Amino acid sequence: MATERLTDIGPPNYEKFLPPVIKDNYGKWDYHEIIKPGVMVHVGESGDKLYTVRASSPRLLGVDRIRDFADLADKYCDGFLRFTSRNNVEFLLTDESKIDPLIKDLDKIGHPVGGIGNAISNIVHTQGWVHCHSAATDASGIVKAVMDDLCGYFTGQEVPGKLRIALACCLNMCGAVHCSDIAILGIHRRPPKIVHDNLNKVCEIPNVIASCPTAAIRPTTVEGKSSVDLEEDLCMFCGNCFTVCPSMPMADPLNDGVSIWVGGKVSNARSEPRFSKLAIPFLPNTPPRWPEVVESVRNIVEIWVKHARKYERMGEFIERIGWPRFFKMAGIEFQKEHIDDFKHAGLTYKRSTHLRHQ
Amino acid sequence: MATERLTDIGPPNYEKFLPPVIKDNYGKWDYHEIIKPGVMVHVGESGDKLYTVRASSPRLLGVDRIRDFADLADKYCDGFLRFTSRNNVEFLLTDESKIDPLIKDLDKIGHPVGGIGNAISNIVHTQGWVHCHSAATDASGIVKAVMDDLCGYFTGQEVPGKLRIALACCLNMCGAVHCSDIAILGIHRRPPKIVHDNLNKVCEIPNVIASCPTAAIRPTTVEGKSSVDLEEDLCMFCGNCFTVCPSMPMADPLNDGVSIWVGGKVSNARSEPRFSKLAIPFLPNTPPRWPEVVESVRNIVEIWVKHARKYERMGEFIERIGWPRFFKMAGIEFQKEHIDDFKHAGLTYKRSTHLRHQ
Amino acid sequence: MADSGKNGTPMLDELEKGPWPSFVTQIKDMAKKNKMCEDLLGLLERSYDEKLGHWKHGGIVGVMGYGGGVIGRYSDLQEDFPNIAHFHTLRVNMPSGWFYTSDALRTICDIWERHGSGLTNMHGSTGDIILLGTTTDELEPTFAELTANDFDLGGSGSDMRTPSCCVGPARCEWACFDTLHLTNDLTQTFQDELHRPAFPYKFKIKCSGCPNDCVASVARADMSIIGTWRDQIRINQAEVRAAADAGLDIQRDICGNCPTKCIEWDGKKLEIDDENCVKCMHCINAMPKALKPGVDRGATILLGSKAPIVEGALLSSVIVPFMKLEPPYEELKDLIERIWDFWGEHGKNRERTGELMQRIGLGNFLEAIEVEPIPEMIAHPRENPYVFYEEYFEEEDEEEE
Amino acid sequence: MADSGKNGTPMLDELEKGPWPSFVTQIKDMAKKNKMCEDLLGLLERSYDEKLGHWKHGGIVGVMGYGGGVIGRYSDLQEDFPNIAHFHTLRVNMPSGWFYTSDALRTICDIWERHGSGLTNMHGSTGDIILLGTTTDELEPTFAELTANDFDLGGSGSDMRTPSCCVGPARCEWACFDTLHLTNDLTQTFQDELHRPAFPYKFKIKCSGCPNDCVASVARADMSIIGTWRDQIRINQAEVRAAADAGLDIQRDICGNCPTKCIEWDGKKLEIDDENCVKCMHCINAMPKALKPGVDRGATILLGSKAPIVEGALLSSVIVPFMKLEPPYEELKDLIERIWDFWGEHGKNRERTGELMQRIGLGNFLEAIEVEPIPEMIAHPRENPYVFYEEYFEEEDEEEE
Ligand code: SRM
Ligand code: SRM
Ligand code: SRM
Ligand code: SRM
Ligand code: SF4
Ligand code: SF4
Ligand code: SF4
Ligand code: SF4
Ligand code: SF4
Ligand code: SF4
Ligand code: SF4
Ligand code: SF4
Repeated sequence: MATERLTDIGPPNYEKFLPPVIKDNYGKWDYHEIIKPGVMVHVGESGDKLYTVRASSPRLLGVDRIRDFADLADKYCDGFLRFTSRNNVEFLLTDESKIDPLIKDLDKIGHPVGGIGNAISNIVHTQGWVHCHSAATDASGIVKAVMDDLCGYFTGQEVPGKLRIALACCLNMCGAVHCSDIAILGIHRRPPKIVHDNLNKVCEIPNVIASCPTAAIRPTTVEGKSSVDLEEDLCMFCGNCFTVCPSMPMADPLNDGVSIWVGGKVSNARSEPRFSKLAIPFLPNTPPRWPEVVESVRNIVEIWVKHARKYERMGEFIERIGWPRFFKMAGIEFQKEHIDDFKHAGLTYKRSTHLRHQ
Repeated sequence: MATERLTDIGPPNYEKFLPPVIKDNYGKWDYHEIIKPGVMVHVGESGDKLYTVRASSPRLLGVDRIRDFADLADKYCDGFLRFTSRNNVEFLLTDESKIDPLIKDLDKIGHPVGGIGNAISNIVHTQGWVHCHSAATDASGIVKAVMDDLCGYFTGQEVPGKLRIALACCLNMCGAVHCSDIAILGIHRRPPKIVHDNLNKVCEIPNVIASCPTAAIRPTTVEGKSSVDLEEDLCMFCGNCFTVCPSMPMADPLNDGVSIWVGGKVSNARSEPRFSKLAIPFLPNTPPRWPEVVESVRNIVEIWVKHARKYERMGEFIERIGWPRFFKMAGIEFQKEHIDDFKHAGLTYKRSTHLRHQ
Repeated sequence: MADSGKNGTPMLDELEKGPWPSFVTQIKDMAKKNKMCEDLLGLLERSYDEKLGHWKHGGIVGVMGYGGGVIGRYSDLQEDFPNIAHFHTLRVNMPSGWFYTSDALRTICDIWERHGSGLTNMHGSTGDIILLGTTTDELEPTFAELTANDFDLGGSGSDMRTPSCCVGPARCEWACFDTLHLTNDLTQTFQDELHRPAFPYKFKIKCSGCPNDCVASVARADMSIIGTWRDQIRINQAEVRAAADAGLDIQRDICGNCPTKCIEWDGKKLEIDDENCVKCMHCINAMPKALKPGVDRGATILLGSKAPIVEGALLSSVIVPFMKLEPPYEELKDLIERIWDFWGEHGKNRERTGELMQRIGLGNFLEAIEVEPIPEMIAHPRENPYVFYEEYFEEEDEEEE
Repeated sequence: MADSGKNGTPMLDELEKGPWPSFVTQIKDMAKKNKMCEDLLGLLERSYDEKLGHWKHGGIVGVMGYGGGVIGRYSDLQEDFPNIAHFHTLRVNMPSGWFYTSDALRTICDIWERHGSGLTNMHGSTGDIILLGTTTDELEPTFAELTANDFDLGGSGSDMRTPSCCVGPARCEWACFDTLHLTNDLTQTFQDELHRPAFPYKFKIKCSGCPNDCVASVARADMSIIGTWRDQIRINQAEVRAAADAGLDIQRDICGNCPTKCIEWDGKKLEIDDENCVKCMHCINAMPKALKPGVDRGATILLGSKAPIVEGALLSSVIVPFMKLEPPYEELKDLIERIWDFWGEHGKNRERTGELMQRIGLGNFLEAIEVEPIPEMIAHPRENPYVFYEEYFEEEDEEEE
């Protein structure tokens, strides 16, 4: 026990946690191969082999389940494991023969193995109703329902390339859904209901006014109390006012829901990184399993699986066939909402005669 | 002589001016071939042939020269001729044997023939000091100097594809230089010098203030007269205030000059239409022959002639090799001015790691 | 310096040298018999010397009953160059496609020699015949003679500008509609809108017969009418092989340049997947004898292009992906009038249609002109989540309010 | 309904079905021994039932001397679910690359079981270990035990957020710099900036070892550090042929997908024109045994990406095309500090660096951080003529003022 209070020590040095095979081959890996779904081997210039088994995770984990992982790590890989940037768990083995037993044990505790290579991996997501005040929908629940449905594409069913799904429960987009092959985004569709009687106590009125990008918020006085009022037509439900002021609640069971976005990517492979684009403006919140969302996502996934070329990401695929055909294939009705009307809208209009007429 | 005053009669019907061979083959042309520089033949499904001889023109023509054209038309093509969308003159012949004599006569009066097919054609341009109050440079003079220099590319020297040059003498861009392979644009670089003593007489002050996109103009009073003043740092010299108010003159011999733009196109051939982009932020006004402008244009043209692939327009060529290499090849120093800082600037930043490092 | 003109024009003289036809020579030739041109030379030499223009804003000048067609112009060196103290320009509506007979040209020349400087632009960049420079009192007589000879003025100011078109079916095998007929028809139909400015700002129409867009309509017209086709490109395989034999590298220069890579060439046969052809014209351009546009022809209607002043330059964007264009062009004219009505009512002063479209958003604009939104109108759907959902449920009700 | 939790959780139970591991099961397991989790289940069931969240804004809670690392959270159903009336989150800085030993994990588990809900996120989307939910008075003790065991908090609020990185050289043959070492070094170097919010807004750093960008840094980091190389791709022709023999269609799937079409394959030999290679990784990705990045390695530094609130989402853009990254990383750290200094002084409240860059313009921003503008920083030069030329000549002087 340290006597004086420790601060600013930073995270433990990662080197403490690297298995010997990694220390020996650090920066000297030669190549990797995918052995089977969820299992790959990295071969060092030395000839050493490192086997990675990638297991699914709900991300929200109780300490007991983490202890289960620790026990499996001890049993199969001298206690060495890691997590991925998409919240999967990776066991780092040197003994090939231990791969299958590990996979069995993981299945027993309900963590299918997969997600490597051309596959659908885990869904990057956020807090939702579990912990955030800002949520327009839940995060973990939709993720569970969607991944139950797509699990086969995680565990080995063939797909053309990588497909990354992300979910964010409000426009703050903590899930960084703005660049995903498929993005599930919680949205409000009703302007904030202003709580006049405490607004001037809990919020800085100038900040509230400044927070609104469309200048929909103006100062006013209600029953003697200074407050703000709202030009509802100018509100596009970004929720920024609520972020700075609790007295501007956005959440509304009747109108909150989910929108679906497609075609984003971040890798530089082949084409440059790009934003996701609006596919479905609104789907209702239907807990516990959001069937409309699950169905819509599967539909889009299957179009891609069926028609995309090898390596083609969702956005690359859609650009090749053209958006009109994508909307037709997906059976999505094109609406006014799909047409950009923000800052750079003009640049999204079709400014040529490059059109397919059949 | 009509007794009552004629109005709203519109232009003469074009049919009156079509030669018989066109009437006969109207809408039934089969194909065309370029016979030699400035000469092409259109063959009708009927087998009829129409020979076109395209002659250069300064666009600014005295009636006597127009009469010369008329006489040549009578002599060689039963009086039928037309002008092109780039202000060349086209003689419409049916007798192949008359082509060379016509070309000789055109040479005599100083109108070289060419500009058809993969060639540099006439420069679309504007009024300049000849007739406009808004000009930051002259139009006809620069055009003459540049075309004298590039004439060989009009009359037959090989080039990879079409190259369209346009000139506008101020940001109003009457020459529509915003989509040209090479654009020559007259620019002001000094804020308007406000003429306070008559401003409130000749201009509507609210309109003047409203005309400024950067809100650089504010109302004020000078020696008892209401007028406007200017936040000079906010001025980017668009000249819109001068357009609505003569008391905001922009023209300034020391600071006016020319900027060079590249890579625009309007055709849908291969790639979509696109805007020209800034290549050289400023060149001085050096009448009578603007050697710096002539030299810069030739330099860019020659890079394209030397390195572009067949059919490749300037913009397509530059995109293939990348802008960094273009600046290097052209020996143009990249400066702050090249970086967009208007509305959609962010979208012009390099938002990927797709970079050449050699 | 006041008399630089009188001391000759050393600077302008430099511009008589060189192979390209000289505008200076044109002015000089006319100056021999026309005092306006003599003064113009002097004034221009002065401008060259001082690097400064010498023209002032034009006041409201014009011909009786018209608001457009004349650009007023006054010099700021009235004493030195009295003959061009007034130097107004007339814009004369050209015949569609810029076709003339020698007689028609001579008629214009004679009129203009009598009434003005004798200088012209053939043509202005909107397409008009520009009669360059005369005095106020000559405007009416010039106009009278022009109309007597079947010519009329073009547009200027906040009106419909003189529509223009490519040579089209008159001399081009690729014209997908009759550019000349449509242009003439629209010009005649909208004479009032052309001559009497009543719009928020100018409105330009340009008609190109195919996607090569030889009048640059996508960049220079508020309404761009660009011919295209819906069916298959017609292929003459023998001519394709001939082109290949003649040395064309079809694989690299044609297939390689196809924007959607929908052409294939196996050395013997050219195959086009017309479903994915975006009608760019390249393959047709490169092999005019072998390939031709389909036969189900019409045009794409695009809206909104303009120069940068003041919100930034715009390119036109698709409003109608494909429209058949046959006389009397009712569908097109209805569309134009719906656009003008809405723009006339909601456009700000000096706001072009393209700017209006951007200000209120394409979606709202389409609603206003009663056109259904379809994905062909956009390059891609929105990337930002700032959607203005228009209705919401209230606790009370269960259906949309 | 107040007691929905107590009547079981019929809705949440639905989410225990199906092949994917269930977060509900995780909460339920913990609920057996932890009252917080029991109440969380109840509250969540209520949310599912009402389609409404039940959390309020968090006040300022945290550990002594730190401004970041804790997200305060209070329920709006305090009576019904008293055990989660306070339910604050601790963000614990993960080790670079998310590597652990079983013991390290158990240590965290033990600490968290004693002091909080026992629920976690492994990991949060910035990368931290998220300890999900405890009371205000447990914050200090938890922190004390964490630091005693070599762990510290991560970032929150207007500070440098916990930097993260891809697995890099630890397990990837393509890492062009040591992502783990750099990330750990930056985190240690900037502890004060991490724990004590003093910026206009959050600042995120993410390090990816190559252009595949496995931590999505170009989209999710104010500073994106992405590995790349300057020299030739290393080719093993035998392995290329092996890949072809194994059935890879190199012409279509590799050459055809190369963004600059700089690869050629004649069936025997693969040729890469490295001058035109833009290091996209595709060919290397597709043939890991045959192709490898060059040996002259470093990183591209990009700036400014963020989520849409409130000016619209941004992607990072190039500030330094290529930087060698060797300890002690002085060049990089100087750059970071110049950026922070300028942003700290000129950034508005809640303005990210990317937004600042856009507001004042990249050109001015570069001047401020003393970086020379080069064409590699832009996709293309400006298309509009609205250039703010900064000096002009006065009649008096002959040189720039
Ligand atoms: C483990 C992980 C890095 C980490 O430190 O955690 C990782 C590891 C690898 N990635 Fe990745 N990537 C990881 C997240 C990403 C991300 C980020 C994300 O998904 O949020 C991306 C960007 C995705 C995007 O563009 O939206 C990413 C884009 C790639 C790509 C490019 C794919 C493409 O065609 O666009 C490759 C190359 C490939 O797969 O051939 C790649 C290749 C690889 C390789 C093969 C690299 C190697 O030689 O080891 C690694 C394992 C194979 C595989 O397919 O997962 N990795 N990879 C991440 C695993 C996440 C997961 O659990 O699924
Ligand atoms: C005469 C004219 C139309 C008119 O009504 O006046 C015309 C006529 C023809 N154009 Fe054009 N174009 C004419 C202005 C244009 C313009 C507009 C402009 O330059 O402002 C364009 C758009 C340029 C641009 O994209 O910036 C234009 C883009 C084309 C193209 C596409 C070239 C490309 O690869 O982008 C073709 C196809 C080709 O050349 O193979 C074409 C092809 C043709 C053909 C071959 C069509 C035909 O079958 O007759 C015509 C004659 C050959 C030639 O090369 O000129 N024409 N053509 C115009 C002549 C202008 C001049 O005097 O040079
Ligand atoms: C004569 C002509 C240039 C030429 O030498 O050919 C011309 C000349 C003038 N234009 Fe233009 N424009 C001419 C075609 C254009 C074009 C090109 C086109 O029509 O294809 C454009 C760009 C396309 C467009 O419309 O955006 C053009 C964009 C402008 C603008 C900017 C309008 C805008 O919305 O951005 C102005 C400024 C204004 O309207 O106040 C302008 C204003 C002017 C004025 C009237 C100056 C003024 O501010 O009052 C010029 C009179 C010059 C003079 O003294 O004769 N002119 N103007 C062209 C008309 C001749 C004709 O009728 O055929
Ligand atoms: C916990 C986490 C989501 C998760 O479940 O993983 C999270 C949770 C919150 N984020 Fe976030 N953000 C989290 C990663 C992100 C990311 C993704 C990333 O970092 O890669 C983004 C998008 C990238 C970016 O930074 O732009 C993100 C963009 C935001 C924003 C919008 C910021 C912006 O400039 O657009 C807000 C709004 C704000 O800052 O007021 C925000 C605000 C919040 C707040 C603090 C809610 C608020 O307004 O106060 C959330 C607290 C939820 C809670 O009660 O626990 N969060 N947030 C992530 C942090 C965990 C960790 O430290 O590892
Ligand atoms: S996305 Fe919104 S609701 Fe979800 S965690 Fe982030 S801030 Fe909270
Ligand atoms: S939600 Fe956004 S747009 Fe609506 S009022 Fe609040 S800040 Fe303004
Ligand atoms: S471009 Fe400017 S200066 Fe030239 S004619 Fe048009 S308005 Fe006049
Ligand atoms: S030139 Fe343009 S920017 Fe400058 S003051 Fe006039 S209107 Fe404003
Ligand atoms: S636009 Fe098309 S139809 Fe018209 S002239 Fe040009 S190529 Fe021919
Ligand atoms: S017209 Fe263009 S898109 Fe169509 S096949 Fe030919 S080259 Fe391809
Ligand atoms: S970003 Fe590159 S180096 Fe890092 S893990 Fe992914 S592929 Fe490997
Ligand atoms: S890395 Fe990308 S750009 Fe470079 S050769 Fe390979 S595919 Fe082409």
